[in-house]
Amino acid sequence: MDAVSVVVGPDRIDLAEETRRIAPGGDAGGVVTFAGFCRDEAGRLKALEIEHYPGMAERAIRRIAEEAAGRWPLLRLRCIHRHGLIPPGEEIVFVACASVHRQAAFEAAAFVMDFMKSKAPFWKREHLADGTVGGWVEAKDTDDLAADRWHRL
Amino acid sequence: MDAVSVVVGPDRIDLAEETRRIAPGGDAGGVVTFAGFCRDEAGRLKALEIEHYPGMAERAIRRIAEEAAGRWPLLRLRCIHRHGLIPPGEEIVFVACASVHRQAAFEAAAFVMDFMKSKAPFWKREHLADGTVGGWVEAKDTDDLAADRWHRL
Amino acid sequence: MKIVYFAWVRERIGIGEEEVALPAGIVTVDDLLHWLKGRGEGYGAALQAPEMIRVALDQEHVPHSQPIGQCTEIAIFPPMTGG
Amino acid sequence: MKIVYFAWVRERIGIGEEEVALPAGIVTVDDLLHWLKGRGEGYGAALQAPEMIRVALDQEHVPHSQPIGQCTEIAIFPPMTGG
Repeated sequence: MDAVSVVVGPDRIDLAEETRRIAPGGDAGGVVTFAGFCRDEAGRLKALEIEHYPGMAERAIRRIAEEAAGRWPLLRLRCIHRHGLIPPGEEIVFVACASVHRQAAFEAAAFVMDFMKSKAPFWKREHLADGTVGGWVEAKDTDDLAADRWHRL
Repeated sequence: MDAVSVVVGPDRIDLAEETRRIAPGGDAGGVVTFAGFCRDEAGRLKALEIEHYPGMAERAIRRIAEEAAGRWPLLRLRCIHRHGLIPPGEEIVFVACASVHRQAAFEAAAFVMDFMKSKAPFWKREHLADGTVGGWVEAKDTDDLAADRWHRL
Repeated sequence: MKIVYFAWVRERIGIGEEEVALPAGIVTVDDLLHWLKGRGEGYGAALQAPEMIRVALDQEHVPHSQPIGQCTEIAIFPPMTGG
Repeated sequence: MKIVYFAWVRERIGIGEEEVALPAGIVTVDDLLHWLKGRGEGYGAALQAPEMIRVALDQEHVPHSQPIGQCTEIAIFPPMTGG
Protein backbone atom coordinates (compact mmCIF):
# COMPACT_ATOMS: atom_id res chain seq x y z
CA MET A 1 0.00 0.00 0.00
CA ASP A 2 1.33 3.46 -0.81
CA ALA A 3 1.94 5.77 2.12
CA VAL A 4 -1.19 7.72 1.18
CA SER A 5 -4.06 6.09 -0.69
CA VAL A 6 -7.48 7.47 -1.55
CA VAL A 7 -10.56 5.75 -2.96
CA VAL A 8 -13.84 7.39 -4.03
CA GLY A 9 -16.47 5.01 -5.35
CA PRO A 10 -19.92 3.45 -4.93
CA ASP A 11 -18.80 0.07 -3.54
CA ARG A 12 -19.16 -1.21 0.00
CA ILE A 13 -16.11 -0.64 2.19
CA ASP A 14 -14.82 -3.96 3.50
CA LEU A 15 -13.88 -2.77 6.98
CA ALA A 16 -12.40 -6.11 8.01
CA GLU A 17 -10.21 -6.24 4.91
CA GLU A 18 -9.19 -2.58 5.27
CA THR A 19 -8.29 -3.19 8.91
CA ARG A 20 -6.15 -6.13 7.86
CA ARG A 21 -4.43 -4.11 5.14
CA ILE A 22 -3.46 -1.19 7.34
CA ALA A 23 -2.08 -3.46 10.09
CA PRO A 24 1.68 -3.02 10.02
CA GLY A 25 4.35 -5.67 9.70
CA GLY A 26 6.40 -4.46 12.65
CA ASP A 27 7.15 -0.82 11.89
CA ALA A 28 4.04 0.86 13.29
CA GLY A 29 3.12 1.21 16.92
CA GLY A 30 -0.48 2.21 16.51
CA VAL A 31 -3.32 2.24 14.01
CA VAL A 32 -6.36 4.47 14.41
CA THR A 33 -9.39 3.91 12.20
CA PHE A 34 -12.60 5.86 11.82
CA ALA A 35 -15.68 4.47 10.10
CA GLY A 36 -18.74 6.65 9.55
CA PHE A 37 -22.09 4.90 9.12
CA CYS A 38 -25.50 5.80 7.74
CA ARG A 39 -27.95 6.09 10.66
CA ASP A 40 -31.59 5.05 10.39
CA GLU A 41 -32.77 8.15 12.33
CA ALA A 42 -35.21 6.01 14.37
CA GLY A 43 -36.71 4.43 11.24
CA ARG A 44 -37.30 7.70 9.37
CA LEU A 45 -34.58 7.10 6.80
CA LYS A 46 -34.56 4.58 3.94
CA ALA A 47 -31.19 5.70 2.59
CA LEU A 48 -28.78 8.56 2.15
CA GLU A 49 -27.98 9.55 -1.41
CA ILE A 50 -24.49 10.92 -1.74
CA GLU A 51 -23.71 13.07 -4.75
CA HIS A 52 -20.08 13.89 -5.52
CA TYR A 53 -17.99 15.90 -7.93
CA PRO A 54 -16.01 13.24 -9.84
CA GLY A 55 -12.34 14.09 -10.05
CA MET A 56 -12.42 16.92 -7.55
CA ALA A 57 -13.62 14.55 -4.79
CA GLU A 58 -10.48 12.40 -5.09
CA ARG A 59 -8.26 15.47 -5.47
CA ALA A 60 -9.67 17.21 -2.41
CA ILE A 61 -9.32 14.10 -0.24
CA ARG A 62 -5.81 13.44 -1.50
CA ARG A 63 -4.82 17.00 -0.67
CA ILE A 64 -6.26 16.62 2.86
CA ALA A 65 -4.48 13.29 3.28
CA GLU A 66 -1.16 14.65 2.09
CA GLU A 67 -1.46 17.62 4.39
CA ALA A 68 -2.00 15.18 7.28
CA ALA A 69 1.01 13.11 6.18
CA GLY A 70 3.13 16.26 6.21
CA ARG A 71 1.89 17.37 9.58
CA TRP A 72 2.19 14.11 11.53
CA PRO A 73 4.78 11.31 11.27
CA LEU A 74 2.50 8.78 9.60
CA LEU A 75 3.56 5.48 8.05
CA ARG A 76 0.35 4.92 6.09
CA LEU A 77 -2.91 6.78 5.59
CA ARG A 78 -5.93 5.34 3.82
CA CYS A 79 -9.11 7.33 3.00
CA ILE A 80 -12.27 5.94 1.39
CA HIS A 81 -15.49 7.84 0.65
CA ARG A 82 -18.55 6.30 -0.99
CA HIS A 83 -21.16 7.93 -3.22
CA GLY A 84 -24.56 6.73 -4.40
CA LEU A 85 -27.47 5.33 -2.36
CA ILE A 86 -26.42 4.11 1.08
CA PRO A 87 -28.94 2.35 3.36
CA PRO A 88 -28.80 2.67 7.17
CA GLY A 89 -26.13 0.53 8.81
CA GLU A 90 -23.78 0.70 5.84
CA GLU A 91 -20.48 2.54 6.03
CA ILE A 92 -20.08 5.87 4.21
CA VAL A 93 -16.51 6.84 4.97
CA PHE A 94 -13.36 5.23 6.32
CA VAL A 95 -10.01 6.62 7.45
CA ALA A 96 -7.06 4.61 8.77
CA CYS A 97 -3.75 6.02 10.04
CA ALA A 98 -0.70 3.99 11.00
CA SER A 99 2.01 5.71 13.02
CA VAL A 100 4.80 4.96 15.45
CA HIS A 101 3.05 7.23 17.99
CA ARG A 102 -0.58 6.77 18.93
CA GLN A 103 -1.19 10.48 19.47
CA ALA A 104 -0.16 11.25 15.88
CA ALA A 105 -2.48 8.55 14.55
CA PHE A 106 -5.43 9.86 16.61
CA GLU A 107 -4.87 13.47 15.59
CA ALA A 108 -4.30 12.75 11.91
CA ALA A 109 -7.46 10.62 11.64
CA ALA A 110 -9.56 13.29 13.38
CA PHE A 111 -8.03 15.99 11.14
CA VAL A 112 -8.81 14.11 7.95
CA MET A 113 -12.39 13.44 9.06
CA ASP A 114 -12.98 17.08 10.02
CA PHE A 115 -11.89 18.18 6.56
CA MET A 116 -13.80 15.49 4.70
CA LYS A 117 -17.00 16.68 6.41
CA SER A 118 -16.83 20.23 5.11
CA LYS A 119 -14.06 20.56 2.50
CA ALA A 120 -14.52 17.60 0.13
CA PRO A 121 -17.20 17.94 -2.61
CA PHE A 122 -19.90 15.53 -1.42
CA TRP A 123 -23.55 16.31 -0.73
CA LYS A 124 -26.06 14.18 1.15
CA ARG A 125 -29.78 13.90 0.46
CA GLU A 126 -32.27 11.92 2.51
CA HIS A 127 -34.50 9.23 1.04
CA LEU A 128 -37.35 8.64 3.50
CA ALA A 129 -38.93 5.42 4.70
CA ASP A 130 -42.31 6.50 3.20
CA GLY A 131 -40.76 6.39 -0.29
CA THR A 132 -40.39 10.13 -0.79
CA VAL A 133 -37.15 11.99 -1.41
CA GLY A 134 -36.44 14.35 1.47
CA GLY A 135 -34.25 17.40 1.54
CA TRP A 136 -30.54 17.94 1.16
CA VAL A 137 -28.68 17.63 4.45
CA GLU A 138 -27.69 21.10 5.61
CA ALA A 139 -24.08 21.90 6.34
CA LYS A 140 -23.47 22.29 10.04
CA ASP A 141 -21.58 25.20 11.51
CA THR A 142 -20.03 22.72 13.92
CA ASP A 143 -18.43 20.91 10.98
CA ASP A 144 -16.89 24.15 9.70
CA LEU A 145 -15.66 24.90 13.21
CA ALA A 146 -14.23 21.39 13.50
CA ALA A 147 -12.20 21.93 10.32
CA ASP A 148 -11.20 25.46 11.30
CA ARG A 149 -9.80 24.45 14.69
CA TRP A 150 -6.78 22.89 12.95
CA HIS A 151 -5.73 26.27 11.53
CA ARG A 152 -5.17 27.52 15.04
CA LEU A 153 -2.50 24.95 15.88
CA MET B 1 -22.44 -6.89 22.93
CA ASP B 2 -22.80 -5.06 26.24
CA ALA B 3 -22.31 -1.31 26.20
CA VAL B 4 -18.91 -1.77 27.83
CA SER B 5 -16.90 -4.97 27.40
CA VAL B 6 -13.37 -5.78 28.52
CA VAL B 7 -11.15 -8.74 27.71
CA VAL B 8 -7.72 -9.53 29.18
CA GLY B 9 -6.07 -12.68 27.86
CA PRO B 10 -3.20 -14.27 25.94
CA ASP B 11 -5.03 -14.90 22.65
CA ARG B 12 -4.56 -13.06 19.37
CA ILE B 13 -7.01 -10.19 18.83
CA ASP B 14 -9.02 -10.78 15.66
CA LEU B 15 -9.08 -7.19 14.45
CA ALA B 16 -11.30 -7.93 11.46
CA GLU B 17 -13.85 -9.73 13.64
CA GLU B 18 -13.71 -7.02 16.32
CA THR B 19 -14.23 -4.36 13.66
CA ARG B 20 -17.27 -6.27 12.37
CA ARG B 21 -18.69 -6.66 15.90
CA ILE B 22 -18.46 -3.00 16.84
CA ALA B 23 -20.06 -1.84 13.56
CA PRO B 24 -23.50 -0.57 14.47
CA GLY B 25 -26.85 -1.59 13.01
CA GLY B 26 -28.03 1.94 12.33
CA ASP B 27 -27.82 3.73 15.64
CA ALA B 28 -24.21 4.88 15.61
CA GLY B 29 -22.71 7.57 13.42
CA GLY B 30 -19.07 6.78 13.97
CA VAL B 31 -16.72 4.10 15.19
CA VAL B 32 -13.13 4.82 16.20
CA THR B 33 -10.72 1.97 16.77
CA PHE B 34 -7.17 1.91 18.06
CA ALA B 35 -4.88 -1.09 17.69
CA GLY B 36 -1.44 -1.09 19.27
CA PHE B 37 1.18 -3.41 17.77
CA CYS B 38 4.48 -4.89 18.85
CA ARG B 39 7.27 -3.23 16.87
CA ASP B 40 10.39 -5.09 15.76
CA GLU B 41 12.66 -2.14 16.67
CA ALA B 42 14.61 -2.57 13.43
CA GLY B 43 15.18 -6.27 14.05
CA ARG B 44 16.43 -5.90 17.63
CA LEU B 45 13.34 -7.46 19.21
CA LYS B 46 12.22 -11.09 19.12
CA ALA B 47 9.15 -10.50 21.30
CA LEU B 48 7.61 -8.43 24.05
CA GLU B 49 6.68 -10.32 27.20
CA ILE B 50 3.70 -8.75 28.93
CA GLU B 51 3.19 -9.55 32.59
CA HIS B 52 -0.12 -8.62 34.17
CA TYR B 53 -1.85 -8.66 37.55
CA PRO B 54 -4.75 -11.08 37.03
CA GLY B 55 -8.01 -9.71 38.34
CA MET B 56 -6.78 -6.17 38.85
CA ALA B 57 -5.95 -5.84 35.12
CA GLU B 58 -9.59 -6.44 34.11
CA ARG B 59 -10.86 -4.27 36.99
CA ALA B 60 -8.61 -1.34 36.14
CA ILE B 61 -9.54 -1.42 32.45
CA ARG B 62 -13.23 -1.76 33.23
CA ARG B 63 -13.04 1.26 35.52
CA ILE B 64 -11.30 3.29 32.79
CA ALA B 65 -13.89 2.15 30.25
CA GLU B 66 -16.82 3.00 32.50
CA GLU B 67 -15.36 6.41 33.22
CA ALA B 68 -15.16 7.00 29.45
CA ALA B 69 -18.75 5.82 29.00
CA GLY B 70 -19.86 8.29 31.69
CA ARG B 71 -17.90 11.14 30.18
CA TRP B 72 -18.86 10.80 26.51
CA PRO B 73 -22.16 9.68 24.93
CA LEU B 74 -20.95 6.27 23.76
CA LEU B 75 -23.10 3.47 22.40
CA ARG B 76 -20.49 0.74 22.78
CA LEU B 77 -16.95 0.51 24.06
CA ARG B 78 -14.73 -2.54 23.69
CA CYS B 79 -11.26 -2.90 25.29
CA ILE B 80 -8.88 -5.84 24.84
CA HIS B 81 -5.38 -6.20 26.30
CA ARG B 82 -3.14 -9.22 25.77
CA HIS B 83 -0.50 -10.69 28.05
CA GLY B 84 2.22 -13.27 27.45
CA LEU B 85 4.84 -13.38 24.69
CA ILE B 86 3.97 -11.20 21.69
CA PRO B 87 6.18 -11.22 18.56
CA PRO B 88 6.65 -8.11 16.38
CA GLY B 89 3.72 -7.37 14.09
CA GLU B 90 1.14 -8.85 16.45
CA GLU B 91 -1.44 -6.69 18.16
CA ILE B 92 -1.10 -5.98 21.89
CA VAL B 93 -4.11 -3.82 22.66
CA PHE B 94 -7.38 -2.84 20.99
CA VAL B 95 -10.01 -0.21 21.78
CA ALA B 96 -13.20 0.45 19.82
CA CYS B 97 -15.75 3.21 20.53
CA ALA B 98 -19.11 3.61 18.80
CA SER B 99 -20.91 6.93 19.17
CA VAL B 100 -23.43 9.15 17.43
CA HIS B 101 -20.78 11.88 17.27
CA ARG B 102 -17.34 11.26 15.84
CA GLN B 103 -15.63 13.68 18.22
CA ALA B 104 -16.87 11.70 21.24
CA ALA B 105 -15.62 8.45 19.73
CA PHE B 106 -12.18 9.94 19.00
CA GLU B 107 -11.80 11.45 22.46
CA ALA B 108 -13.05 8.40 24.35
CA ALA B 109 -10.72 6.05 22.48
CA ALA B 110 -7.71 8.33 23.09
CA PHE B 111 -8.68 8.67 26.77
CA VAL B 112 -8.93 4.91 27.29
CA MET B 113 -5.57 4.36 25.58
CA ASP B 114 -3.84 7.05 27.64
CA PHE B 115 -5.03 5.38 30.84
CA MET B 116 -4.23 1.84 29.71
CA LYS B 117 -0.63 2.94 29.10
CA SER B 118 0.05 4.09 32.64
CA LYS B 119 -2.82 3.06 34.94
CA ALA B 120 -3.56 -0.58 34.15
CA PRO B 121 -1.28 -3.20 35.78
CA PHE B 122 0.73 -4.50 32.82
CA TRP B 123 4.51 -4.56 32.48
CA LYS B 124 6.52 -5.12 29.31
CA ARG B 125 9.87 -6.87 29.03
CA GLU B 126 11.96 -7.20 25.89
CA HIS B 127 13.12 -10.54 24.49
CA LEU B 128 15.95 -9.83 22.10
CA ALA B 129 16.71 -11.28 18.68
CA ASP B 130 20.00 -12.72 19.98
CA GLY B 131 18.05 -15.00 22.34
CA THR B 132 18.70 -13.08 25.56
CA VAL B 133 16.08 -11.54 27.79
CA GLY B 134 16.44 -7.79 27.83
CA GLY B 135 15.27 -5.27 30.38
CA TRP B 136 11.86 -4.19 31.52
CA VAL B 137 10.44 -1.36 29.45
CA GLU B 138 10.68 1.85 31.47
CA ALA B 139 7.58 3.89 32.13
CA LYS B 140 7.61 7.10 30.13
CA ASP B 141 6.85 10.47 31.67
CA THR B 142 5.00 11.29 28.47
CA ASP B 143 2.56 8.47 29.18
CA ASP B 144 1.86 9.83 32.65
CA LEU B 145 1.38 13.29 31.16
CA ALA B 146 -0.94 11.86 28.52
CA ALA B 147 -3.14 10.34 31.22
CA ASP B 148 -2.95 13.45 33.41
CA ARG B 149 -4.12 15.83 30.67
CA TRP B 150 -7.66 14.46 31.02
CA HIS B 151 -7.88 15.69 34.62
CA ARG B 152 -7.54 19.24 33.44
CA LEU B 153 -10.67 19.19 31.31
CA MET C 1 -16.48 27.67 -20.90
CA LYS C 2 -18.01 24.68 -19.13
CA ILE C 3 -19.99 25.21 -15.94
CA VAL C 4 -21.06 22.25 -13.76
CA TYR C 5 -23.65 22.34 -10.99
CA PHE C 6 -24.16 20.04 -8.01
CA ALA C 7 -26.80 19.14 -5.40
CA TRP C 8 -29.57 21.72 -4.92
CA VAL C 9 -27.83 24.24 -7.18
CA ARG C 10 -28.08 21.66 -9.99
CA GLU C 11 -31.71 20.89 -9.11
CA ARG C 12 -32.86 24.50 -9.05
CA ILE C 13 -31.08 25.42 -12.28
CA GLY C 14 -32.42 22.22 -13.86
CA ILE C 15 -29.25 21.05 -15.61
CA GLY C 16 -26.02 19.42 -14.47
CA GLU C 17 -23.73 21.26 -16.86
CA GLU C 18 -23.65 23.69 -19.74
CA GLU C 19 -21.31 25.52 -22.09
CA VAL C 20 -21.48 29.29 -21.76
CA ALA C 21 -19.81 32.18 -23.55
CA LEU C 22 -19.04 34.71 -20.84
CA PRO C 23 -19.85 38.31 -21.81
CA ALA C 24 -17.13 40.94 -21.55
CA GLY C 25 -16.73 42.44 -18.10
CA ILE C 26 -17.03 39.16 -16.17
CA VAL C 27 -13.73 39.01 -14.33
CA THR C 28 -14.25 37.41 -10.91
CA VAL C 29 -16.34 34.54 -9.58
CA ASP C 30 -18.56 37.20 -7.99
CA ASP C 31 -19.20 38.76 -11.41
CA LEU C 32 -20.07 35.33 -12.83
CA LEU C 33 -22.56 34.51 -10.05
CA HIS C 34 -24.26 37.88 -10.47
CA TRP C 35 -24.58 37.42 -14.23
CA LEU C 36 -25.82 33.82 -13.95
CA LYS C 37 -28.49 34.84 -11.41
CA GLY C 38 -30.17 37.01 -14.05
CA ARG C 39 -30.38 34.21 -16.65
CA GLY C 40 -33.78 32.85 -15.52
CA GLU C 41 -36.01 31.77 -12.67
CA GLY C 42 -34.06 28.59 -11.86
CA TYR C 43 -30.77 30.47 -11.77
CA GLY C 44 -32.33 33.12 -9.54
CA ALA C 45 -33.60 30.48 -7.11
CA ALA C 46 -30.26 28.67 -7.04
CA LEU C 47 -28.09 31.75 -6.56
CA GLN C 48 -30.32 34.01 -4.46
CA ALA C 49 -28.02 33.73 -1.42
CA PRO C 50 -24.47 33.99 -2.80
CA GLU C 51 -22.92 33.50 0.66
CA MET C 52 -24.28 29.92 0.52
CA ILE C 53 -22.58 29.21 -2.80
CA ARG C 54 -19.20 27.50 -3.17
CA VAL C 55 -17.18 27.68 -6.39
CA ALA C 56 -14.29 25.63 -7.76
CA LEU C 57 -12.15 26.64 -10.75
CA ASP C 58 -10.64 23.58 -12.44
CA GLN C 59 -11.49 21.59 -9.31
CA GLU C 60 -9.85 24.01 -6.88
CA HIS C 61 -12.10 25.66 -4.29
CA VAL C 62 -11.71 29.46 -4.55
CA PRO C 63 -13.13 32.59 -2.86
CA HIS C 64 -15.73 34.66 -4.72
CA SER C 65 -13.20 37.42 -5.25
CA GLN C 66 -11.01 35.14 -7.38
CA PRO C 67 -10.50 36.13 -11.06
CA ILE C 68 -11.76 33.37 -13.34
CA GLY C 69 -8.77 33.62 -15.67
CA GLN C 70 -8.09 30.86 -18.18
CA CYS C 71 -9.85 28.01 -16.43
CA THR C 72 -11.75 25.39 -18.43
CA GLU C 73 -14.29 24.15 -15.86
CA ILE C 74 -16.20 26.13 -13.26
CA ALA C 75 -18.16 24.22 -10.60
CA ILE C 76 -20.93 25.82 -8.55
CA PHE C 77 -22.41 24.03 -5.55
CA PRO C 78 -23.81 24.33 -2.00
CA PRO C 79 -21.72 23.90 1.18
CA MET C 80 -20.33 20.38 1.27
CA THR C 81 -21.76 17.73 3.57
CA GLY C 82 -19.48 14.72 3.18
CA GLY C 83 -18.11 12.31 5.73
CA MET D 1 -1.63 -11.06 54.97
CA LYS D 2 -0.81 -11.93 51.37
CA ILE D 3 1.66 -9.78 49.44
CA VAL D 4 2.11 -10.19 45.68
CA TYR D 5 4.98 -8.79 43.60
CA PHE D 6 5.18 -8.05 39.88
CA ALA D 7 7.78 -7.37 37.18
CA TRP D 8 11.22 -6.25 38.42
CA VAL D 9 10.00 -5.99 42.03
CA ARG D 10 9.12 -9.69 41.83
CA GLU D 11 12.44 -10.53 40.17
CA ARG D 12 14.58 -8.68 42.70
CA ILE D 13 12.74 -10.08 45.72
CA GLY D 14 12.86 -13.52 44.11
CA ILE D 15 9.28 -14.64 44.81
CA GLY D 16 5.89 -13.82 43.31
CA GLU D 17 3.96 -13.86 46.55
CA GLU D 18 4.19 -14.58 50.25
CA GLU D 19 2.17 -14.60 53.46
CA VAL D 20 3.48 -12.18 56.08
CA ALA D 21 2.48 -11.33 59.65
CA LEU D 22 2.86 -7.57 59.92
CA PRO D 23 4.54 -6.43 63.16
CA ALA D 24 2.74 -3.90 65.35
CA GLY D 25 3.26 -0.28 64.29
CA ILE D 26 2.86 -0.86 60.54
CA VAL D 27 -0.08 1.36 59.68
CA THR D 28 0.42 2.86 56.21
CA VAL D 29 1.75 1.58 52.89
CA ASP D 30 4.82 3.72 53.58
CA ASP D 31 5.43 1.88 56.88
CA LEU D 32 5.07 -1.46 55.10
CA LEU D 33 7.55 -0.57 52.32
CA HIS D 34 10.09 0.62 54.90
CA TRP D 35 9.76 -2.58 56.93
CA LEU D 36 9.94 -4.86 53.86
CA LYS D 37 13.10 -3.10 52.64
CA GLY D 38 14.94 -4.32 55.74
CA ARG D 39 14.03 -7.98 55.27
CA GLY D 40 17.00 -8.90 53.05
CA GLU D 41 19.17 -8.04 50.10
CA GLY D 42 16.54 -8.73 47.45
CA TYR D 43 13.96 -6.61 49.25
CA GLY D 44 16.50 -3.83 49.61
CA ALA D 45 17.28 -3.91 45.89
CA ALA D 46 13.60 -3.97 44.94
CA LEU D 47 12.49 -1.17 47.24
CA GLN D 48 15.53 1.12 47.30
CA ALA D 49 13.67 3.91 45.44
CA PRO D 50 10.21 4.02 47.03
CA GLU D 51 9.06 6.79 44.65
CA MET D 52 9.29 4.19 41.86
CA ILE D 53 7.02 1.75 43.67
CA ARG D 54 3.29 1.44 43.08
CA VAL D 55 0.99 -0.31 45.55
CA ALA D 56 -2.52 -1.71 45.30
CA LEU D 57 -4.66 -2.77 48.28
CA ASP D 58 -7.19 -5.40 47.26
CA GLN D 59 -6.54 -4.48 43.62
CA GLU D 60 -7.07 -0.74 44.10
CA HIS D 61 -4.12 1.54 43.39
CA VAL D 62 -3.43 3.69 46.50
CA PRO D 63 -0.95 6.40 47.56
CA HIS D 64 1.86 5.48 49.95
CA SER D 65 0.18 7.45 52.72
CA GLN D 66 -2.84 5.12 52.66
CA PRO D 67 -3.53 3.08 55.86
CA ILE D 68 -3.42 -0.63 55.07
CA GLY D 69 -6.51 -1.38 57.15
CA GLN D 70 -8.29 -4.71 56.76
CA CYS D 71 -7.21 -5.59 53.25
CA THR D 72 -6.43 -9.18 52.32
CA GLU D 73 -4.04 -8.70 49.38
CA ILE D 74 -1.31 -6.13 48.94
CA ALA D 75 0.35 -5.80 45.52
CA ILE D 76 3.73 -4.11 45.03
CA PHE D 77 5.02 -3.32 41.55
CA PRO D 78 6.90 -0.86 39.31
CA PRO D 79 5.23 1.88 37.24
CA MET D 80 2.90 0.27 34.71
CA THR D 81 3.82 0.03 31.03
CA GLY D 82 0.73 -1.36 29.34
CA GLY D 83 -0.96 -0.48 26.09
